Amino acid sequence: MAERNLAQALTLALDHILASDPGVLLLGEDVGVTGGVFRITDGLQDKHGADRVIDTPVAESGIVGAAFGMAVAGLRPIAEIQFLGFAYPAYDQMVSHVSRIRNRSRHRFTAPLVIRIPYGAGIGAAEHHSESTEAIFAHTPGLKVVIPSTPADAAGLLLTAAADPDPVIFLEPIRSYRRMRGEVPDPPKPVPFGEAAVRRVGSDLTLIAYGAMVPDVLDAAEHLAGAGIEAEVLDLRTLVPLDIDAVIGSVARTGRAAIIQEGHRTCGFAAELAATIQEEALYSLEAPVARVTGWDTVVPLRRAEHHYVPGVERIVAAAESVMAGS
Amino acid sequence: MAERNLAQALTLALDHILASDPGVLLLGEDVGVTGGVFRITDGLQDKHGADRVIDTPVAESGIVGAAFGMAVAGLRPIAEIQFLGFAYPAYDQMVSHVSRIRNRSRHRFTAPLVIRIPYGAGIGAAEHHSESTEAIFAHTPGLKVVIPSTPADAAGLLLTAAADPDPVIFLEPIRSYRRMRGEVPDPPKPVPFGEAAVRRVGSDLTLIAYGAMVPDVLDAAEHLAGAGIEAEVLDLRTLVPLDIDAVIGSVARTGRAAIIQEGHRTCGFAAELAATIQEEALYSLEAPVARVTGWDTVVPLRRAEHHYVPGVERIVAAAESVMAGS
Amino acid sequence: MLEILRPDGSLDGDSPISLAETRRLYAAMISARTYDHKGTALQKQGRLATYASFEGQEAAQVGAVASLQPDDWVVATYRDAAAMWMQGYPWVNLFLGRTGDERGGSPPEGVNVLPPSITVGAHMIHAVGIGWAERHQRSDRIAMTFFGDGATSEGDFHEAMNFAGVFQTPVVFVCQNNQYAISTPRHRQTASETIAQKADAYGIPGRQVDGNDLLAVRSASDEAVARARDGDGPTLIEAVTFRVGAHTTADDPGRYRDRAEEDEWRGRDPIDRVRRYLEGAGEWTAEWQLELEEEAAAEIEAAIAEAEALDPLEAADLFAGMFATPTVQLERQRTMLGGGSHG
Amino acid sequence: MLEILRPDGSLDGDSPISLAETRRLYAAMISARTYDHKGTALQKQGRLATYASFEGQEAAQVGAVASLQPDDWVVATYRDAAAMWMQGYPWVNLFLGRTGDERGGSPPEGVNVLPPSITVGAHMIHAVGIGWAERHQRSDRIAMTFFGDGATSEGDFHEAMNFAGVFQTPVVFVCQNNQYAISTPRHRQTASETIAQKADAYGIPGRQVDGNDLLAVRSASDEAVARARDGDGPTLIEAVTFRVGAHTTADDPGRYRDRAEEDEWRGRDPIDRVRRYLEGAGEWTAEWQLELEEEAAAEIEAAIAEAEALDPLEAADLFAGMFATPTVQLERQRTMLGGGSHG
Ligand SMILES: Cc1ncc(C[n+]2csc(CCOP(=O)(O)OP(=O)(O)O)c2C)c(N)n1
Ligand SMILES: Cc1ncc(C[n+]2csc(CCOP(=O)(O)OP(=O)(O)O)c2C)c(N)n1
Ligand SMILES: [Mg+2]
Ligand SMILES: [Mg+2]
Repeated sequence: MAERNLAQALTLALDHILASDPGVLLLGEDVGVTGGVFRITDGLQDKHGADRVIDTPVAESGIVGAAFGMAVAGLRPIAEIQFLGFAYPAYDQMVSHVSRIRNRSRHRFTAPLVIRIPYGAGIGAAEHHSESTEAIFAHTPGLKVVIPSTPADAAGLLLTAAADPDPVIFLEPIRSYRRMRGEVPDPPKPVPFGEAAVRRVGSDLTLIAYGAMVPDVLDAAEHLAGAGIEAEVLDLRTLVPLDIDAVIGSVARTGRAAIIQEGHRTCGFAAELAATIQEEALYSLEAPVARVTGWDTVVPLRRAEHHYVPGVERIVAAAESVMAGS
Repeated sequence: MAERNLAQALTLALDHILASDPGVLLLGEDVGVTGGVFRITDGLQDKHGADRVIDTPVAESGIVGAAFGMAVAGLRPIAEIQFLGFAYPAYDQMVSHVSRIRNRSRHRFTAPLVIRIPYGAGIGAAEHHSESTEAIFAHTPGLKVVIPSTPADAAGLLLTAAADPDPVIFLEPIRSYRRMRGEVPDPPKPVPFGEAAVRRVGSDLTLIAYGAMVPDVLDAAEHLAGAGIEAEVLDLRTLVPLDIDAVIGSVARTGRAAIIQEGHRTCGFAAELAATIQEEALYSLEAPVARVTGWDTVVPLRRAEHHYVPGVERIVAAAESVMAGS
Repeated sequence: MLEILRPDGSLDGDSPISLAETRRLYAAMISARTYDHKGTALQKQGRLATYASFEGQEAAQVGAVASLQPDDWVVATYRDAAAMWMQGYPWVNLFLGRTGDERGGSPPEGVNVLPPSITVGAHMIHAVGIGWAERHQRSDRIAMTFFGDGATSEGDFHEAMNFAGVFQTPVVFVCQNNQYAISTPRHRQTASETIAQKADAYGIPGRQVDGNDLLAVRSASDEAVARARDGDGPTLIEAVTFRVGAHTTADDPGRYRDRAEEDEWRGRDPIDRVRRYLEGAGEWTAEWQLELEEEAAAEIEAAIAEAEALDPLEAADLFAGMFATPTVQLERQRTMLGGGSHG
Repeated sequence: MLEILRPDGSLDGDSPISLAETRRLYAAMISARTYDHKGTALQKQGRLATYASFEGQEAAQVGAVASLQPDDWVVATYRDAAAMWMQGYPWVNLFLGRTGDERGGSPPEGVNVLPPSITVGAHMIHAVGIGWAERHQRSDRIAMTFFGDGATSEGDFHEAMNFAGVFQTPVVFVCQNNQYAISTPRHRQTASETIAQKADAYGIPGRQVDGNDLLAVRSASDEAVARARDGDGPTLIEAVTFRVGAHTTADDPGRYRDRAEEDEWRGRDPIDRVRRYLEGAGEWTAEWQLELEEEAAAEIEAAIAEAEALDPLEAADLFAGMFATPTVQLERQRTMLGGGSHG
C-alpha cells in the first residue's frame, strides 16, 4: 500500500468517486484549471472533464446554492469552499435550505451533497484563513459534520460522505494536509460515520479530539506516558453523528477526561462533550472534565498564532491537572 | 409607573435613545413607514425623521454591512433584522467584520452598533420565523449577546446596548412581546450587562434560563413548589458577557441544576453552561446538570411546534429527575 | 413593456395562443382566485397560519407556467401558489403547508415543484442548479423560478443571475414586480428604472411585460422557455403587476399606501381583462363562468377537507424527518421524549 | 473605454492634471512599485506571510486616490497597498500586517483608511455606510472603495451597489479588473461584456477606463469624486488592468495562463507610459529616476526595519483586543493562560 499524505489521500478519493459515479460533480473557486489552492483537485479536471470539475465565479452562496439545486435534481455535487472563513456567506444556504429540504418535503426531495472546507490554524496564514467553527455546523440540524485526522480516514470518510443520502460538511485540517503520511488503500476503503477511533489505549484518563488536534494530542499522550500517565486517545472522526457510546464508555473506565478543541471555547464542541459526559457519566467522574480550547478571541495572525492553538504543553498541563483532580 | 408589555418597552427605549443621541439611526426592512412587522418602531419615523428611521431594501447583509460602515464612521446605528431566520445572510458581515474590526485595528476603529432580532417559536409562524440560534453568536468572539425576558429589562438592556462601545446582538423573544406587562420606568433605567437576575429564590435546585423561556421556567417553579421543591430561577439576561459567578454561586448552594433553552441541543448555550458548571462546581453537584432544550430538528411548523419548545411539563419532569439524582 | 391584451379586452397584435388555450388558462385563473379568497377567509377563521394573497397576480403566474412542459421544474415563493398548482402541486398540499404542516411540502412523485421558499432570495440559485443538473443529465427539462421585486435586492439574486449567465443554464427567471415588498415601494427597492434591465449586468436577455396581461406574459415566457430548452441560456422576465391585497394576513396596507393606488390596479384586473377578450370573441358566457366558479369551489373545498382531516405530526415524526437514518444524537433525544429524564 | 495617455507616451486629448502633479504621481508609482518588489522578495525570505503583488496596477490605485481629499475614506483589499498608502496608511503598517501582526491594522489617527479587507466582497458596503454616515453628519467627506473583477460576483457587491443607488450615498466604487480572480479569467467570472455596465442595474453611472493609463483613471475619478462630493451620488469605475505577477506568493500563474499574455501586458506598463510622457515633455531625466528610486528604497527599508523591530504581541494582548472592556469569559480565559488549569 502506498504512503500518502492527507492531501494526496483526498485527491485519490475524489478521483475514485468521480470515476465510479457519473453523477458526481466538483465545483468551487479555482478547483478546475489550477487544481484548488491546496491542489486537492489537481489533475481531476483534465481527467474527468471541465463539465464535471468546474471553476465557478467567486460567490460562496452561489456555489452552495447551485450545488443544492443539482443535488435536488439527482446529481451528487461536491462543492469546495476555499477556507472555512469564506463559508459564512454560504451559511444561509446551508442552514435554511441544504439542511432542511428533506424535512421540509418529508423526504420527497433530498440534498445529498458534500461541502469540503479546509479549516484550522497553524500555517501562519492571513486573517479568515484559520477558522475552526465546526460548532456552528454541529448546531445546525440536518447537517452531518465530518473531520478526518489521518490520510486513510480522510479518503475513507470522503467516500462515505459522497455516498451519504444527506448533506455532509467535510472539514479538512489544513495543517495536517502535509504533516504526516500514512497507508491509504487504493481504492480507499469507506470509513463509516459515527464510529470514533481509539488512537491510543490507556486507563488513566481519556483525551478526546478530532481533526487537526489529534496528532498534537497523541504527542501529548506520549509526553504523559513519560510521566507515568497512560492516556486513552479518542478521535471522534464525525461530530454528527457522534459516537456517544465510545466517549461515555471510555470515560466510565478512566474516570477522567479532557477534550481538546481548536475552536473558540464558548459553545464549542468541547462544551457539548463535557455536558454530555457529566449527564451520562457523572458518578464515574473523579475530576471535572477539562476543556482545552482556542480562546474567545479572533484567531491571531502569524506572529501570535501560537498563543491561540492548544499545543502539547497546554494539553499536558490540562491532563495533569485532571489527574490531580483539581 | 406605567405598565407596558415588552414590545412597548422596546418602543419606549428606542424613542429615548433616538431623542438623546443624534448619532443614533434605525435601519431595517419595513421599520420606517409601517413601524416594523412587530410594530416595535411604530411612530418613530414620524417623530425622528426618515433620515434617522430608515426603510431599506430587502438585503440583510447590506443592512448589517451598511450599519457597520456607519458605526465605523462615528454613528450609532441600530439595525433590525425581521426574524432570526433571516439573519443568516448577514452572518458573514457579523463574524468577519462587525465582531473583528476592533481587534483587527487594535482599537483604532470600532463598530458600536446594535443588531435587534426577534427570535423564538411559539406563535405558530411559518418556517424560519421560529429560530433560537443564539449559540452561533455566543460562539463568535467579539459580539455581545443580550436576551431580555421582561419589559423593564428589554428597555434597560437596550439602553445599555445602544451605549456600549462594542457590537451587540440583541435578541427579542417574540412570544413575550405581548405575553405579559410590567412596570417600565420612563425614561427607562439602564440594566448593566453581565448581571444575572434571580427571578425566584430557592434552595433545592437552580433553574437557569433566559429570554422567552423564563416565564415558563417560573411557571414550572411554581409547579415544583406545589410538590415541595423550591427552585431558584436565574435569568441570565446576557450570554456574553456571562455572569458566571451568579451561576456557580447558586449551583454551589443548591447542588443541583437544570438549564432550559429553546435552541437546538447540540452545542447550544446550555451545553456551555453545563460544561462550565461541572468545571467549576463538580464537587458540589449532587446530580448531573440537566439540559432541557429544543431538539436537533428543524423547529416544526404550527401543528407540531409544541413538541419542540420545552414546556412547563418537560421542565418540571427534568427538575424532578435532577432532584431524584438520577 | 410588452402588452398584447388591452384592458378593454381588445388585442394589440396577435395572441400567442388559441382561444381554446385561452379558455383553459382563464379557467385556471378562476381556480387560483377561488383558492386565494378561500385562503384569506380560512386564515381569518384561524384555520390557517398566516396567508399571503396573490390576488391580481394570476396572469403572471398562470401565463408563465403555461409555457412549461409537465415535467419542468418550478421553484417559487410563498406567494406563488397559482404557479405551483399550474405545474401540478396539489391544492391540498398548499393548504396543508398553510395550516402549518410539513407534509404540505411533499407533492406527489413526478411533480417537479419544490415547496415554496419562505426566505426571500435564496431559492433562485436552486433553479440554476436544477437546470444545470438537467442539462448535465442530458434531459431537456428546464427550470422556472418566481420571485418578487424585493427579492432582487438580495445578494443571492445576483449570484443566481451571474451563475446562470456564466454557465448558460436552462432557467427562466420570472420576477413579479408587484410594486411592494411588504411596505417598501418599488422605487425604494432599487434605483434602476426597470428590473428587466438588471439582466444586462449578467449578459442575459431581460424582458419587461405587462404582468396583468395573460397573453403578453405567455408570449414572453414561450420565448424564454424555448431559449432555455434550445440551449440558448437564461432569460429574465419582469412581469409588472400589483399585489391587490395585504402582504400577508398579518399586514395592514393602509399604513403604507393609498386606497386610490389599490383601486387603480383593481381596475386592471388580469382576469377581467381575459373575460372581456373571450366575451368579445364569443367564448365567454355567464353560465360558463358559474360553472367554472362552482367547479373551482368544489375542488378547493375538497382540498381543504382533505388537508384538515389529517392528524398532526407526532413528536417522533420530527426526528424521523431530519435524515434518511437518524443520527445517534437524534436517537437519544427521541428517547428523552418518553420520560422526562434530562430532556 | 476612456484612454488619454497612449502607450507611446503621447496624449489623446487633454491631461486632467498639470505636469507637476503628474510628476508627483509618477514618484508615487515608483514608491509603490518599490514596496511591491520588496514585498515579494521579503516573502521569499520568509519574513512575510503571503504577499499579494499589485505590479501593473499602480496607475489604477494611485490615479484614483489622487482625486481624494486627505480626510476622505478608503476601503480597500489585500491588493491595494498603493491606494491605501496614497491616502496616508503608512508603509510600516502595511509591512506589519504582512508579517502577521494585528498592529498593521492600526494606522495613525486622522488617516481614514480601514485595514485591508481579506474577505472578497464584504467591504464595499462598508464604504456605503461610511459615506452615508459622513453625509448624515454634514461632513463633505466621501468614501472610495477598491475591489477586483472577482469581487463583483459576490452578493455583497450587489447589495452595496444597490444601497448606494437607493440612498445616493457619496461613494466611488473602483473595480480593478485585472483579468483574473486567482486562476479564473474575467470571461468566466461574469457573462456581461463589461463590468462598468453593471452599474446600470442600480441606476448608477458606470465608466470603463484604461486602468494602465494614469491620466484616464485620474480623469474618471476626478469626475466621480466631484459627483459624490456634490451630493450627486455614487459612480462605478472599471479600471481595465492586469495583475502582472502571481495572485499571491502561494500561487503559480503558469498553471492557468500563457506567458504571452503576461508579456503583452508587461508591454503596457503604467509606469513606463507616464515616464515616456514626462520625458517627451522634458520632465523626466535618468538622474531624477535614480533619485526617486533611492528615496523610495530608503523609505521602504526604514519601514521594514521599524516593522521588524517590534516584538510580537503577547498572549494577553489577544484578550485585550476583543472589546473595550473584556467580558467575564475572556477574563477567565486569560487566567487560564498562566497555569495549565483547565485551559
Ligand atoms: C431573507 C429574508 N428576509 C426577509 C424576509 C421577510 N419578508 C418576507 S416577504 C418580504 C418582502 C418580499 O418582497 P417581494 O420580493 O417583492 O415579494 P412579494 O412579497 O411582494 O411577493 C420580506 C422582507 C424573508 N422572508 N426572507
Ligand atoms: C469571501 C471570499 N471568498 C474567497 C476568497 C479567496 N480569494 C482571495 S482573493 C480571491 C480572488 C479575488 O479576485 P478579484 O476580486 O478579481 O481580486 P484580485 O485578487 O484579482 O485583485 C479569492 C477567491 C476570499 N478571500 N474571500
Ligand atoms: Mg413585491
Ligand atoms: Mg482580479
